Amino acid sequence: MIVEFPALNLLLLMPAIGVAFNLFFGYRLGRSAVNTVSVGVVAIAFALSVWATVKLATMPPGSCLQAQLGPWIYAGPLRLDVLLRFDALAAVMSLVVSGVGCLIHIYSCGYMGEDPDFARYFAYMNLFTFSMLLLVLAGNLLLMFVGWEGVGLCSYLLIAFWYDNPLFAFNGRKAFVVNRIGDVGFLLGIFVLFSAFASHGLWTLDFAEMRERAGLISPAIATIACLLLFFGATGKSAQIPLYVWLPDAMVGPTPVSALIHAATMVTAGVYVVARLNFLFALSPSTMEAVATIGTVTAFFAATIALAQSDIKRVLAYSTISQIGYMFLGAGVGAFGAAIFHVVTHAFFKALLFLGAGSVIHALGGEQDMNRMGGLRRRMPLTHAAMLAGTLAISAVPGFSGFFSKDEILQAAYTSGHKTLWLIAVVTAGLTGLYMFRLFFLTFYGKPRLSEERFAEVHEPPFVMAMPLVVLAALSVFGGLIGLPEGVLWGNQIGAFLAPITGRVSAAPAQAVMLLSAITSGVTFIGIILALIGYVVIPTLPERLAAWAQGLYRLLWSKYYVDELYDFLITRPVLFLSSAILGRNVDSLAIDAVVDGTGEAVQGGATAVRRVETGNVQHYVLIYLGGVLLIVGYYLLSALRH
Amino acid sequence: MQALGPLILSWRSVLAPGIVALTAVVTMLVGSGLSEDESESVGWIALTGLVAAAIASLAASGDHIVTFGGSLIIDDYTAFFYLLIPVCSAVVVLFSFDYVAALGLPATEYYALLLFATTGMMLMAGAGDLIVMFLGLETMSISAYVMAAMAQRDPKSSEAGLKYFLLGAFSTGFLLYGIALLYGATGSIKLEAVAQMVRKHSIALSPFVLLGLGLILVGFGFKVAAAPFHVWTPDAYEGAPTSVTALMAVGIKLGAFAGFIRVLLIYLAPLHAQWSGVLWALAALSMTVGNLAALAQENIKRMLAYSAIAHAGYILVGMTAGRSEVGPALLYYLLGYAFANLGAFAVLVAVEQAQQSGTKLDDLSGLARNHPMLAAAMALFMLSLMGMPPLAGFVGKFYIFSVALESRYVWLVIIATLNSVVSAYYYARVIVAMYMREGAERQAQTRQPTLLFALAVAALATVIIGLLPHPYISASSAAYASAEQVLRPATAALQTK
Amino acid sequence: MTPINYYLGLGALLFAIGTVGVLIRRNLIVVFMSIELMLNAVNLTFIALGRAMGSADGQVIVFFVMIVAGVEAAVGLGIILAAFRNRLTVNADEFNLLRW
Amino acid sequence: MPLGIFAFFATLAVISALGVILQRSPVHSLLALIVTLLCVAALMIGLDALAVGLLQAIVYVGAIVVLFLFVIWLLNLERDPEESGRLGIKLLAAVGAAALVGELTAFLTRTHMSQQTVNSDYGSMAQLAGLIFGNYLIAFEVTSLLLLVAVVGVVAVARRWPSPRLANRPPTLSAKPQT
Repeated sequence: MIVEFPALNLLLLMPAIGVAFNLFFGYRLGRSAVNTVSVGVVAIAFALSVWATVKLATMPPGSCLQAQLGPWIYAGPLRLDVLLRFDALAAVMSLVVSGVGCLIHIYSCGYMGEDPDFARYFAYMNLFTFSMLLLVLAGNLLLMFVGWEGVGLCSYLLIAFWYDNPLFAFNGRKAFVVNRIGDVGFLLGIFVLFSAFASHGLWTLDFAEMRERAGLISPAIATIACLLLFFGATGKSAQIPLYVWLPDAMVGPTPVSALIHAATMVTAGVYVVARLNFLFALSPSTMEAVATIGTVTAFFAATIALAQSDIKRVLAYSTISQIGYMFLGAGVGAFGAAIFHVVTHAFFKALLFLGAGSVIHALGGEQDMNRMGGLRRRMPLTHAAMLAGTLAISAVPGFSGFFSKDEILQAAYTSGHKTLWLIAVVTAGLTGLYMFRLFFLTFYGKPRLSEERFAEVHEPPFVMAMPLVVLAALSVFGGLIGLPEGVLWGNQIGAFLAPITGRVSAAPAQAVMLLSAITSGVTFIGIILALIGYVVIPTLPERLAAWAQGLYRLLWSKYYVDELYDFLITRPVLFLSSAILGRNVDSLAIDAVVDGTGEAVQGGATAVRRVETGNVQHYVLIYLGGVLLIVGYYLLSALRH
Repeated sequence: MQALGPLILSWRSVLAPGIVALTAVVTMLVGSGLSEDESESVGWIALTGLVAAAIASLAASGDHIVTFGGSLIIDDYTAFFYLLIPVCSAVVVLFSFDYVAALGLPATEYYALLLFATTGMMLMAGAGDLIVMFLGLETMSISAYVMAAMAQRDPKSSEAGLKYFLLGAFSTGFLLYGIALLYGATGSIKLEAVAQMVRKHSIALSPFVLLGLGLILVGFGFKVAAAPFHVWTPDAYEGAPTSVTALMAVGIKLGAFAGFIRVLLIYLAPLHAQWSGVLWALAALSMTVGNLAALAQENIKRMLAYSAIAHAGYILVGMTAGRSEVGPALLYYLLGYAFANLGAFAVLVAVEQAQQSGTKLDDLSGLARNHPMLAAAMALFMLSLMGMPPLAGFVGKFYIFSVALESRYVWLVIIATLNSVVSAYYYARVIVAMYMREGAERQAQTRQPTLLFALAVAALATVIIGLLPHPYISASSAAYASAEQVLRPATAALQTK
Repeated sequence: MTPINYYLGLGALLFAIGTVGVLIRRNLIVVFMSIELMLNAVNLTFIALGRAMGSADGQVIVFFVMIVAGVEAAVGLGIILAAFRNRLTVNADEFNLLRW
Repeated sequence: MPLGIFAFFATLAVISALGVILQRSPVHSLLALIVTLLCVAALMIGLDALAVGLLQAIVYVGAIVVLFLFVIWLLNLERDPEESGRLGIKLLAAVGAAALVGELTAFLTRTHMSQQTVNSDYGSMAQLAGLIFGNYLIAFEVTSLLLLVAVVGVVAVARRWPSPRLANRPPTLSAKPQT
């Protein structure tokens, strides 16, 4: 059932109004007006999303709301409309984007309270929300691409927001360039799909119509198109090989990291795959590729996260890792589970970033965890919120991340991807390890700050604390929308999404229990290791040192634990990465490839440029060369007849 | 052979260009009676004339009618360009007012030549035979040579004019040679007669036709700045006064492409197999050379010159496809390209005056602080040229590439897509400079109503053509379809056989 | 009677000589003369082709081309004059302010 | 035109054309150009294009060449800038020209044009006038525009205008040419 719902236009346009307001009147009307309008428009968008979702929920499964703003590109047989469609998938995503987005906007009012460029900041943030909503609501692939590009542009603008620092501007550009590389794939994928469907008389690129007629597409074409689109998705979602920009993107203001580089934008790739699941289903090999790349990325990023000392970089790698899980889910056909993980991830990752932002804010911009420690006493609220987030991301049973991640792992196992499942389980352990390492290093142990600075540490103001509390609640309880089948109300979100994403057959109840138990067990091992290494032992050394200095030094020294980690995990990873990918864990060879491509392009540019010697007769010579080639070409073709 | 029908004399076909030419004469007469300081006001006469011509362009619309013994054509295609070209020139006039005075250019001559150049462009669009097309091309080019060299005290300006002129005159030789050979092969220079002869297979592959076709491709390739005939472009664009550069980047491109598309895609369509290969190479080379070289530029005018080369490449991608579906796409693309470029140059003119500075990338540093509106407009134009959705540049590119892909030019489309990705980098540099770099505090604020109006026109057009492309695509389709009518009787005749 | 092809060949030869002149001479005025030579070669070609077909159109075109050549000469020499005023030279090699 | 006369004028045209591009002094080049133009005019007349041939002699030699001469004198360019050190471009030019001639002749020899017989009024002023004011009316009108462009253009570019607000440097014509 399709119902016209013009309010969707309003939902989309609210953030656009915010952009216009901020750009044209922002600096003139002052900070409070900007704050009110920017938050207000996103809040209204959220309210409209809720309304639409409620309306959608009362309709029979598989229905959708839609709103048509008008024809867009009508040319010859080409029929592209500005069509917004609000189905279950779009509903979930737009709730997340506007809801989490709204909280982050609120938080930003506090975080950017001192920044002179507040209007520009909020204009970008609203523009980002607009682009993301457009991406989510778009009824055809090309309109989605509009949002897709807009999101990339905003991320570029926001990463480089504090452009006074040349490194920041450079990183912004890096994100932009890497995203554009991905876009080549995406755009070519659109073209392939377009020409494939056009040859069957479908000139609209409309999702619903493509879905209906997906059977017309040959598997080979579907594979090419899906691989190209997936390549684009790896760019936006920071997967191997295009993940390098995300850790560097952390130089932007922290709420930006939360909104763009954690909660919403990076999930765009997952959303595209889920949206086009009917195409990916046609190409099993692409599905395998998606699952494999997702899993490998998840593991790889987790190992890297272990060795980071910058709090935001740890979170960045954890994002990459978690999105790897989502792609694993999508790759094994559990699109619903992947989207579910998008939702819970948005909750806890936004929470973690905002919590980290509070810490950074309190410490006057300090991001190195080696200079934190003991903050629990000064920031109890942030500490509690971060604990909720850490438990959620580590997938401790009962917390939101547990349900979504578990569903993905179950699907991986039952669909027969046992190796991928195993890697993913190990990664779950690593997740517990590195997240609690972050948590303990930040909030426990002795303060490694100077006394005066430690004394100045304070809880964030209300506008920043409130979103933390809300997100913490969501991180704890958000998983309840997707309980395993048979438990209480079961998997509500899965059922809601099923008409769009399909469902995977559930495993038998005992297997479910067993698999969950294994995953949870591994997670707990990771957490306990972190506990031992960063909390328990620092109290032990003094007693142990008195009792047996050698043993202390040999076994229980924290230094040795770090060494152990280093030896067991970081070193092999370092070795692996240097052997396979490059010299350094952080930037790897991909960096070199990206930079290398850039240098090659620059070299080509210089070469092409040198043709212009300024001497008019050299120009004549080039011209004549062109003439000779063309005339020669025609001479050859004349001789042939 | 001589008479292709009764000699139809029609005021409808000459009304719009006639008004422009007449305005040029009026401009000269009025200007000669004014003192140096007063003469700037002749710009208003020029503006009036251009607007009148744009309105009069309606007269040229209608079914395909050949007038003046085949010299001019009345159809919607002609009307499309009779409307678009004066509008673009009018925008140039709007941002020229203070600039002409600031550079000390002789105002009367400046506007008269601008109007003459406009007449030439319009004639290229409406021409029905090769000689009128050639004369139109010369009228517009010679005016442009002079305008490029007009800033007498600036050695760069006269150098730009000189190089442009020398290469242009050199190129004229090749174009003319091509016309001569085509004339020798087909016995006529009327496009319709040429097309009829070319449809006969025996003539189509005669050496004269092939050589003539090759040299005509060279000649037009030069005017549209397609690589490897592009070498003059960066120098001429950089050295010429900025308002003249705008005219060169927009008006001359429009005129040249109007003629090129009509000749090649409509009248020489039967030779598609012969010219598509060459166009393929020109397109690929233009895109690559243009985009690569633009990466390394510090001067924005020069960068825009390379960008113009790259855009010529994108249009050539569409022309390579050569199908009738691509015609509207090309016209639509030109529309979006024209306004985005006009706007960009208008911003440069404003910056040059407001800051008494040049057009280096550094001169735009911190523009967002000093002139937020200028910076926002410039960002918009750069994004459109970059092909950022949903602006006009994106829709046009998508439209052209999708038709080219439909015609199975897969590799060309891949090259084009890669290129448009590379291009993002240098357009973004402009935005970076404006928004993310600190510039010197510059207080001087320009409040030229005409310039701001020109900017507003360009910005609105860029946004509207992109956001609501539908009416513009319909207009392009109608224009192209009416130009294509010439082919219909022939195909009908073939079918009855 | 001389075959028309001879005229065409002569035209091609003159055209090529003009091209060489454009390439090798430094003096801009001589470069420009070479361009005039090229145009004249094309004119000869037009006349010859028109004669071959017995069509007078070629001659009319030549008439127009001559006007164009004259206009180009006037404007071109004016531009060379302006360039000379700025740089005090007509040496093609020295006009390289604009490059790269 | 008999072959012998054609050969005479053709040879003279080629030799003088080479003279245009090979002589040091621009004045000598110009004199050689006059010879070439007159030869071409003669060849045109031989092709029954009497009116155009005469126009060629009058317009080119009478007007255009004089313009050249005037500018050469005005700029005091009796001596050409030193020609040296451009062996590379000369070689390339020679190769390019040879290739151009080769390609063009390869093309042109592949078609054999047969001459049609023509009426006695072929190429007469009357016939041309009929065409110019008939089918070519628009083209003729455009040439009048072109002449206007020439007038305005030359004035714009060659006349010296007062100093602009954004002045660069004040060059003067009276300064001695650099040596």
